[in-house]
This record gives sequence, C-alpha cells and structure tokens, in this order.
Amino acid sequence: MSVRVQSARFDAGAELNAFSAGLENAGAVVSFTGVVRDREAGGMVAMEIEHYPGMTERAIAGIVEEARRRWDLADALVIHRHGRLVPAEPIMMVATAARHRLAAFEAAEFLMDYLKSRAPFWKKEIGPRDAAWVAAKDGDEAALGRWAAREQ
Amino acid sequence: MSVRVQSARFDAGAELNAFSAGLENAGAVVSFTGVVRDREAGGMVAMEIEHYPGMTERAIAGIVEEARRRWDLADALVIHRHGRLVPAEPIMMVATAARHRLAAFEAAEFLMDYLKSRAPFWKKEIGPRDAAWVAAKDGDEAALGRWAAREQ
Amino acid sequence: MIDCLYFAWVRERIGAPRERVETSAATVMELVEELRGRDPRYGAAFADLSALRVAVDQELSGFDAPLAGVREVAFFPPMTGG
Amino acid sequence: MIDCLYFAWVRERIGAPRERVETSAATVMELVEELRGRDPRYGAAFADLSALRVAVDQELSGFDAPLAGVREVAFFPPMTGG
Repeated sequence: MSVRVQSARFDAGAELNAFSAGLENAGAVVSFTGVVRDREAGGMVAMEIEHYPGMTERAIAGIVEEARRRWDLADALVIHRHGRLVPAEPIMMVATAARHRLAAFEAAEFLMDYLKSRAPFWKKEIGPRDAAWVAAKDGDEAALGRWAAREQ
Repeated sequence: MSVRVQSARFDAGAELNAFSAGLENAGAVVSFTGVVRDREAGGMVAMEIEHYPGMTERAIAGIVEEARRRWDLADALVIHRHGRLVPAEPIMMVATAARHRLAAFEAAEFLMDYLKSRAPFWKKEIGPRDAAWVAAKDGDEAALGRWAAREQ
Repeated sequence: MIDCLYFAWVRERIGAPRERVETSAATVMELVEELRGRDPRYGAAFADLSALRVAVDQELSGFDAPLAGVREVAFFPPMTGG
Repeated sequence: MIDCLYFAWVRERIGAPRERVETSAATVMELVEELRGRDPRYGAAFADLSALRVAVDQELSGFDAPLAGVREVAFFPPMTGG
C-alpha cells in the first residue's frame, strides 16, 4: 500500500507500470486518473490545490485501510497533488489490484468517492481575471451513501 | 475510439499515457488491465488465448458502440491479446475517459463485463503436464444483468 | 455450402478449426443434427448444447437461427475473454 | 491554548492560515462563538455553519465536539479533492 501527497507532477503511466510490476497473482488492476480540465465557462489558467498537511496523509491512510477491510486487495496506491497545476496535468491517481475485477473496480470507486469528500483538499480555479473555489457537489456527498448501505 | 486485437505484448502504462494525452477536457480516466495470473492449483506455464478473427473485432466494436450510446465518453480504448502469454504479462486493457468519474467507471465496468462474455476469446491454462480450457463463470453471465436492468 | 468454424474444445473434439459443409439444413439445429449423423466426433462436440454457443455470420445466435443466405456458422464454448 | 487552522475561503476571510487561540471554550461551538465576538472577520467566515466542516486534532468532527485536551481545531469548507 502506498500513499503519496506531493506538489510534483507525476507520470500516471509509469506509476501504473510500477504498481503492476510489484503484484503477485493479482489478475485485475484498475486505475483512476483525475486530470485538470477547463471550467464550464472556459478560460482556466491554473488550478490551485490547498491541503491540510498531516490530516491529509492521515485521512487518506484511513480511507485506504477501510478499502482493504472491505475488499481483498493485493495492493492499492493513492497519489494526490497540491499546489499550482495547469490544465491537462494529472491531479491525482488511484490504483487497486485484486484477484477479481469486481473487487478492483469497487475498491477504486470507493477510494475515489471518499477522497473526494473526506480528504482535506480544496481546489481553486484560476482564470485570467478571476478565481473561485470549487464548490463541493451534492452528488459527491450522496455518493458515499452507496457504500454505507452495503455495510449492513 | 480505438480497438486493437493483437498477439504482441503491450505496455499498459505507455498506452494509458498515450490515451490520456489525446483527451480534451475529460477530467476522469479509468483503466483496467487484466494480467495473466497463476491457476488456483499453481504451476501455470503459459496461457493460450484463441479468438475468432473477424467476429472479435466486430463484437468489440459493437460493445464499445453500446458504451458510447449509454455514457458521455470523451474516448475509449480496448486492447486484447491472443496467442501464447506467460504469467505476469498483460492480457488486455480497457480505458475510458469522461468529464465525470462515474461515467468513466461505469463504462469501463460495462466494457469489461461484455468483453468477458460476449467477445469471442477462449483461454487455455497450460501447466507443466496438463492443460485445460478456462470455464466461463456463472457470475460472468450474471454480471451482464446489472446493465440490462438499467435499460428500462 | 456453409463454412463451419470451431473454437476451443469444440475445435479439439472435431479435430479441425473449420470446414466447408455441403448442407440443405434450414436452421443451425438441423445442421447440428446433420453433422452428428456424419461422425462420432461431432457427437462428442455437440453432446451438450447448453454448453455451446453459436454465431451465424459472426453474430451470436440461437440454435433456431435460419441458415438461408448464411455464409459462416461458428460453434464454441461460452467465451472467456477479458 | 488551541491551534486554530483555516483553509480555503475560510482562511481568506479570516486572513490567516493559523493562529494560537487562548480560550476556555468547552466545545467547538463555544470556540466559534468566542471568535465571532472578537472580530467581524470571524463573523464573515463563520456566517453559515452548514457550509463549514471542522476537524478536531485532524479528525472530522461535529461542532459539538469537546475541546478538553485538544491541540488543534481546523475550519474549512466541504472538501473537493479527487
């Protein structure tokens, strides 16, 4: 299991290969990469990501731990950047490996849903003349519900 | 959209990067890689994958088309190998890109479920002294049900 | 004339990947019955139809599919790709 | 003494990323009330508590969380990672 919080850009393909190379007998590898995209209104110059050092690592470790408790994972990887990013750069990445594809897919979606709403990152979109904090979507909080329902 | 059926090994990380580089404004990229893993009984020497040239490409194209109809995808990629593979080699790969992560995840799972049961590939596990065709799992056919149910 | 294709263990039991078959069968099922009558190898390959899948001109079909105008019929076990 | 941390627009409204606060507040809510009384900047930051999240010693908590023994309280909007 590996968790990295960094400002440096990373190479998603190289990370996927390094992750896969270390696996023993995990037939299914799922990855998610989040990429900086333009705002709905267009004209985005950069994205600034603020985070809460200390709590960030702790929160992500807790989320990964919970995923391992729920699914039989061979391995999991989370990389999340902070600082100033420009469009088309990777923001973050999750990878999961399991013997069966359903576990790998579900665990990756679980990690994403929780990282989105429970890891202390805040995104700000910087335009040529304005800047605005990205608002959390109702759907993001709602997405957690599907995992809670399973626990019973 | 890109579909490749090939015997040559491929580099999943390089494919993921090439796929991502071509995207405009798709913030979410999901990949699935299937890797040759050992049999339950152990001692696997190789995996042989037979396919139905002509129908294979046609079936995969139809599955990708259906995924595009159901989700708003920026792009999709399917690579599937045939011939003789050894443990730890990649068997196949799916990548999807969309504006939102749920679409990218769902489309990737849909593609996997359908490739598994509707694309004409057959796997044979070769041991040191024996060989056996991999049997389809009941669960693989059942997995298609979750997509059919959505159509109503 | 119809091209019959066989894959995986169906191919192994029949002993050939494909063959041209002279037939006047109206459906896939009739073609199966005809082949069964020709040689025990077909009997072995087609023993349990529930374990078989069929594609007619490269589209998955049922055993009741008509053969009029069809060029290619393929028999194989459930697929195991992915 | 409690370290108060502010992130995103909470930080911008208060004008500082962190500060040490001398307080005898028993709960987060009492701390919020105390800060609101000190300066209008806090009033602006804490105007709508439903738009705020709080972490106590780096764990997400409610506004009713007790502060006894606590070293660090952070205020921020809903998170937007991933």
